[in-house]
Amino acid sequence: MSMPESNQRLLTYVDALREAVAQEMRLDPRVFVFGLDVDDHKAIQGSTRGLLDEFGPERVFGTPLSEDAMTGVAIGAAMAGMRPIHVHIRMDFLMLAMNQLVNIAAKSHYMYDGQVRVPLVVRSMIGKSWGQGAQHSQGLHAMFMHVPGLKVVAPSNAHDAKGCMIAAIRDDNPVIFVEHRLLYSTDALVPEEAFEVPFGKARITMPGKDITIVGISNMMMECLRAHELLAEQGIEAEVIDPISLMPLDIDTIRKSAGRTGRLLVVDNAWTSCGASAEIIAGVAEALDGGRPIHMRRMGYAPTTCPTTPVLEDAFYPNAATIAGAAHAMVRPDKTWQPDPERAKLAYQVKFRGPF
Amino acid sequence: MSMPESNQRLLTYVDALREAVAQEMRLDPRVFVFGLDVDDHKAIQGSTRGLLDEFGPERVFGTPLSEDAMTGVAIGAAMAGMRPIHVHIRMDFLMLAMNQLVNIAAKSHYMYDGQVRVPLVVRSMIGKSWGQGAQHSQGLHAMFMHVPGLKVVAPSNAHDAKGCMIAAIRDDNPVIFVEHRLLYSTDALVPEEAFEVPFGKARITMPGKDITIVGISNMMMECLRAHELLAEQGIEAEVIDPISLMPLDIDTIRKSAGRTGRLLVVDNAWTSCGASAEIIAGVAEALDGGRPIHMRRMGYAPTTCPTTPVLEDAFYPNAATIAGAAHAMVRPDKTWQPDPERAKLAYQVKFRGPF
Amino acid sequence: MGLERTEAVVPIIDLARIYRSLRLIRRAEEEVARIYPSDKIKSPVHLSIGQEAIAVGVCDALRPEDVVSPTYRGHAAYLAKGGSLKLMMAELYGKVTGVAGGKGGSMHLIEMGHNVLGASAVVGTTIPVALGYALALKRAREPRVVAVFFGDGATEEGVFSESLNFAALQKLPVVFVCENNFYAIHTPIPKRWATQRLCERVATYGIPTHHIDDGDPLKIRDVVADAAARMRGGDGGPVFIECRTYRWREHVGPNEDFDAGYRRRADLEPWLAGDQVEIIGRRLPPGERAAIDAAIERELAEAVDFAETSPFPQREALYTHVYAGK
Amino acid sequence: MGLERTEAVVPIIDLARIYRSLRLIRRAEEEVARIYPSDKIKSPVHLSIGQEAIAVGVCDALRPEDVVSPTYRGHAAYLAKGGSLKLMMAELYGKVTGVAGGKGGSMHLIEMGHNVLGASAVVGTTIPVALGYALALKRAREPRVVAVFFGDGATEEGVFSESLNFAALQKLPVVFVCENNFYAIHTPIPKRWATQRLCERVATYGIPTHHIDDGDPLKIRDVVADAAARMRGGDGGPVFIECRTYRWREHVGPNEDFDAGYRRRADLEPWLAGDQVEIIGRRLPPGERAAIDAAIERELAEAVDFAETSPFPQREALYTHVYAGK
Ligand SMILES: Cc1ncc(C[n+]2csc(CCOP(=O)(O)OP(=O)(O)O)c2C)c(N)n1
Ligand SMILES: Cc1ncc(C[n+]2csc(CCOP(=O)(O)OP(=O)(O)O)c2C)c(N)n1
Ligand SMILES: [Mg+2]
Ligand SMILES: [Mg+2]
Repeated sequence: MSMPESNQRLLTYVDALREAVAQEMRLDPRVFVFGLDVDDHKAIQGSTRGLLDEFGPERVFGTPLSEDAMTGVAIGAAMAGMRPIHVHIRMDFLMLAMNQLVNIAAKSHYMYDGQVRVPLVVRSMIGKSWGQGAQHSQGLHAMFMHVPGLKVVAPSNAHDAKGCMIAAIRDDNPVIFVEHRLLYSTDALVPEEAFEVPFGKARITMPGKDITIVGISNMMMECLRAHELLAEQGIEAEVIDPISLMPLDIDTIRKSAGRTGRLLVVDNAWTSCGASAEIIAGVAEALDGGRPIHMRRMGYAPTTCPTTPVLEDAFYPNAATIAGAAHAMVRPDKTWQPDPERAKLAYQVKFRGPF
Repeated sequence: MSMPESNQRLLTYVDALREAVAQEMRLDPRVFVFGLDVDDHKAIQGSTRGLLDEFGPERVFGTPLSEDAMTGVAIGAAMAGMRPIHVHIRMDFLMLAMNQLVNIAAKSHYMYDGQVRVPLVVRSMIGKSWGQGAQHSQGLHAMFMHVPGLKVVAPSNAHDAKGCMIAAIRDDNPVIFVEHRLLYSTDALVPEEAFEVPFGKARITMPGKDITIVGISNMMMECLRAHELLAEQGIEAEVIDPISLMPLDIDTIRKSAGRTGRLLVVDNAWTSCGASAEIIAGVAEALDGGRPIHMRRMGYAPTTCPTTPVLEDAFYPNAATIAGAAHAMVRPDKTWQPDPERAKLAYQVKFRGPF
Repeated sequence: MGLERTEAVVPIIDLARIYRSLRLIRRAEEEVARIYPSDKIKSPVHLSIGQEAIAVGVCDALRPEDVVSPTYRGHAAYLAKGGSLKLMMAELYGKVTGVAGGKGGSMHLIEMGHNVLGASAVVGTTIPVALGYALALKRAREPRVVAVFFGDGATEEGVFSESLNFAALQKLPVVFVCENNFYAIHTPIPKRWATQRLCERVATYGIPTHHIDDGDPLKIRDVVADAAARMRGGDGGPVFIECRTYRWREHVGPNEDFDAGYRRRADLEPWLAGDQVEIIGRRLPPGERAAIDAAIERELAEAVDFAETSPFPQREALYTHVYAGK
Repeated sequence: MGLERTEAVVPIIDLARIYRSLRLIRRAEEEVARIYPSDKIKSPVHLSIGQEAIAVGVCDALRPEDVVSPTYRGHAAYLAKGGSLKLMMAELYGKVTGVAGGKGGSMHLIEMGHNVLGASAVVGTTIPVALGYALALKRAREPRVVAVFFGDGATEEGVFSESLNFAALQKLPVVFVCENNFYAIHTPIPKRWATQRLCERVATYGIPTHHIDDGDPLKIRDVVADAAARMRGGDGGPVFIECRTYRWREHVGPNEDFDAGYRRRADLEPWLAGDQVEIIGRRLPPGERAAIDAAIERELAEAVDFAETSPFPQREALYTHVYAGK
């Protein structure tokens, strides 16, 4: 944000992630990267490419299939002063690491009265489409937002991916880093030098006065497309990216919703006890009998993710359904659905910054 | 609820649990109970006492310390048509079973298109006080409420403990059964015969017109005591027990809050992405620009649970803090805190039904 | 299945049945690979090409009422146990006629009608589930066994060790089948295992172990038949078989990947030479073999046609089977 | 610590140091048990009475810069490694002067100043954490080792097997110390383990194993000293020691429980006869022993007084250390 324009280039999300890690590894010998397949030729969709060559096998190494123990190893190394980045190619696999993350990583600094710190980054990717199915597609960040001691970030673009990754590596706490696989190929203007996107600060990506739309992770893309569809209907949506989910900048969202009188939260996850529930509840509590705000959540359908594309399509919010829902909130009297052909075109719009 | 009064006796929560299981085991040879220490002389604080003698070691057996595999075993046995009850003496240990619960139990019926069912009851106890500390005190029900395919119940009294247990055993889905250890010794009027407390139906435990207070699990007790303290101040609180959290009877809560204009949700858990967030969000969405409702959550302090009693006291909501918060919502102009001596007395009040 | 083992001579009827199964799996997966670039198959596929003989050998020793638990690399076990090719193909296409109504795809095959338990995309997770199924069979005093398949990588997951201990402790009727193809995705065993003394380790649980190096389905069949006979309805307890094998294609997807650098084509050569489809096929009278081959091609064409012409599910299906009714 | 091992004769100075440690732990826990009914100790306590010699033997072979990772049954390892008795006692009382400020209690002891890693109330969880610490030491080329303690029950958790494989694969400087007291809570090993071939199993990972039956701290010390010497800064890799022992009191709490029915008092007799506190104590000149005993009583009285007179934390402490500042 404070970077001079001149140092910015278009960079993809995946390259931004890699650049962030490489820069920090150069700077800080305590940083290392490990996890299943981080060192193979596919390099976690390219996000760890080149790291093994540059930093060698002591700082970049694959592991056995042992998510539980490997998470413990990361925690122990962190307690000893290292700064591990533990990579998981699917967020679903974190379910094998819950005991270490919830019962040890989140609690150690407190339970041991500050005698240890757990500066750990857990990279986890949300899968989507092409038959990923029930066990390779889950965004489970809400579970981590539930437990004090953990931080959770879900950058939606290449700029924030780099800035959040650097901030996460430098943070002295365990950070669950949520990456959506469909974001990997998206690009944005990203500063060359190392910089941090601070946690706990949301961004108003698009200003607007009619409705506040919050988009989490990949849903940010869909919200921006919905913004465009709505604009054509004369509806000015204010689009907000929370970026970090724990800590959560509820204030920015609350103020915006206070201005627009309407709040639509769109998550890449289920809504029940989800990040979207947290945001709605946080705003509702703050209202305190003031002007009522019309609020709504969108997220995964309350079902299990199917593999077949016709059903999978209906499982996720998308630009058209978001725009439709927002429209219904702003103009409850009129029914409108975006023209499917037009909605498809919206998929070509990218938001590349400046941030 | 539909039971004749004559068949009711005072029974403790722990005895109600045991009676429910024993009755169903007599009725249905497919039901079995297993888990660490279910067959030792302490019998999970007495809740499995006598089962081994009556039903033998094939239907009541201890296991190695292998929560992950044992959960898989329970799931497999359920798929084969049995009805396992898997017992955990602390809910915290479910973190070792998350992969099986979230990725297999919740998803199998759907992912396999109805070819299998997973009629599984997972009993898990929330610990409190006496230095249980960070890893033996967590109420983590929100994590399970997040995932479609799981059901979650948290009965707050002996009557519902029995009725929910029987309903859970008869349910064809995985049910996470949340028990608070401090409830074990509380008693209530419980029918002798087998009966079900249906899931998805909240109970208005105390009618009132000034504020709606929802209490989850053990917090129901604190809310009833708060009700008493508030009554002395002339405030009539409507106290609601959701009983089942997934499915959740948001309608009953919403209607009550609509009447009272105020909603305080008190959970035995953290609030961020918690059951309390879900309830507030659910009500907020339903408002739809109608009369604004003043809403607030209470739960664990946003910190890790400490062992020392002075800090632990401040970690939990209690009758006095709940009454204080409710009072502030009803009469924002007046400051009031319950007299500590009086608040202590409120701890002697029990609600024993009828239900 | 009722046939007895003979040391030297294997009845033609056995060879024909085993060859048919091997060939069906090989051809079905080649067909999947052929169709794949058309993008009609909407599912990540983990092919067993080269590894078929293990599933075939195991399943040939089992009875219809016995149970198998496949992995996400599960076409072979599914088909070898009698799972329907049509329903599988439709499932890969995401069609409503698929064996899981299009909701499971290739990684989550199941067919309870043939006692094929559901596969999982999370490595190792099906192992304890298979044990639970076996526990239920044992409690019911049913003379049935469960064969659970998993890769070399799955043995690194803690749940594998927990499962070995529990199966041995409870003397469950379980055949553990480790398909050791030397790799977990692209990572070879020496980067993942401290030693290769897997069978020796399993034996310390009191579980009999067998190590089969060449993928000979007849050997595998004999070992499983003996173990199953010992287990049926009794208190025999589990058995463990490590079968070395080799994956000819990439980890996931239809292609070869010997140019990727993590292994060499030369490593494939001995396995090509020892291809069990060919070896068993050559033991059949040519006419009989040709008839089997021809029948398989017809079956395949039908299955593909069925998949192609079946409809996708209706949108309402999104919400069916989230919860089971009572 | 710099002393060399001798086969037959152990220098008095060694015996005195070891005795002091044994006796301190024994007496400290007896004192905890004595105070317990007063309800001043606000923490579940898992006493090591009868098991002290393992921690003492291991720690006597370690250097101050070496690391130990205790369990929730951790008073012995904590004290043997040099952890402060005063700070521990205050912690059990829930006082702000406690080693974890009253936030951890008996199950979560830690003292990083003496390289005592934090204990955990979730069985088995500290094992991989200790490995991670060892990995950091190894990467830094530091000639230090980590000794990780765990019970027989912990070996059933999958994470134990995962950890063995990883430690051996990475040749980590880890001493695995299994305190096998035959029970997990009230459940004896035959109900939990398929076989008792634990050392044999661990050896299949290429890890050298030792089995010590009598809890002799001198034997344990020698084994650990040899292993640590081999590891320091080099590529020696881990070692595994199974120490049989016996818990004299109930699983959690201050009392005996031989009337509970899950074990017999007769089982205790041989362990009473083989009490290492006595055995080592008898090898000291009586005057020296008495002096040590007297000093320990003074230390104990001071620690209890410190705990009693220390204040509880202020309410604000509830929110300190949830997150670490940068
Ligand atoms: C718990 C878990 N961790 C990681 C993965 C990613 N993954 C998919 S397949 C695979 C390799 C498994 O290897 P192996 O068990 O040998 O089976 P193979 O694919 O060789 O048949 C991995 C690591 C996963 N699906 N599940
Ligand atoms: C993961 C987990 N499961 C269960 C428990 C409950 N529990 C506490 S101590 C214990 C027994 C552990 O036995 P062992 O490892 O032999 O240690 P010991 O208590 O005998 O020293 C159990 C089952 C726990 N704390 N953590
Ligand atoms: Mg493999
Ligand atoms: Mg033990």
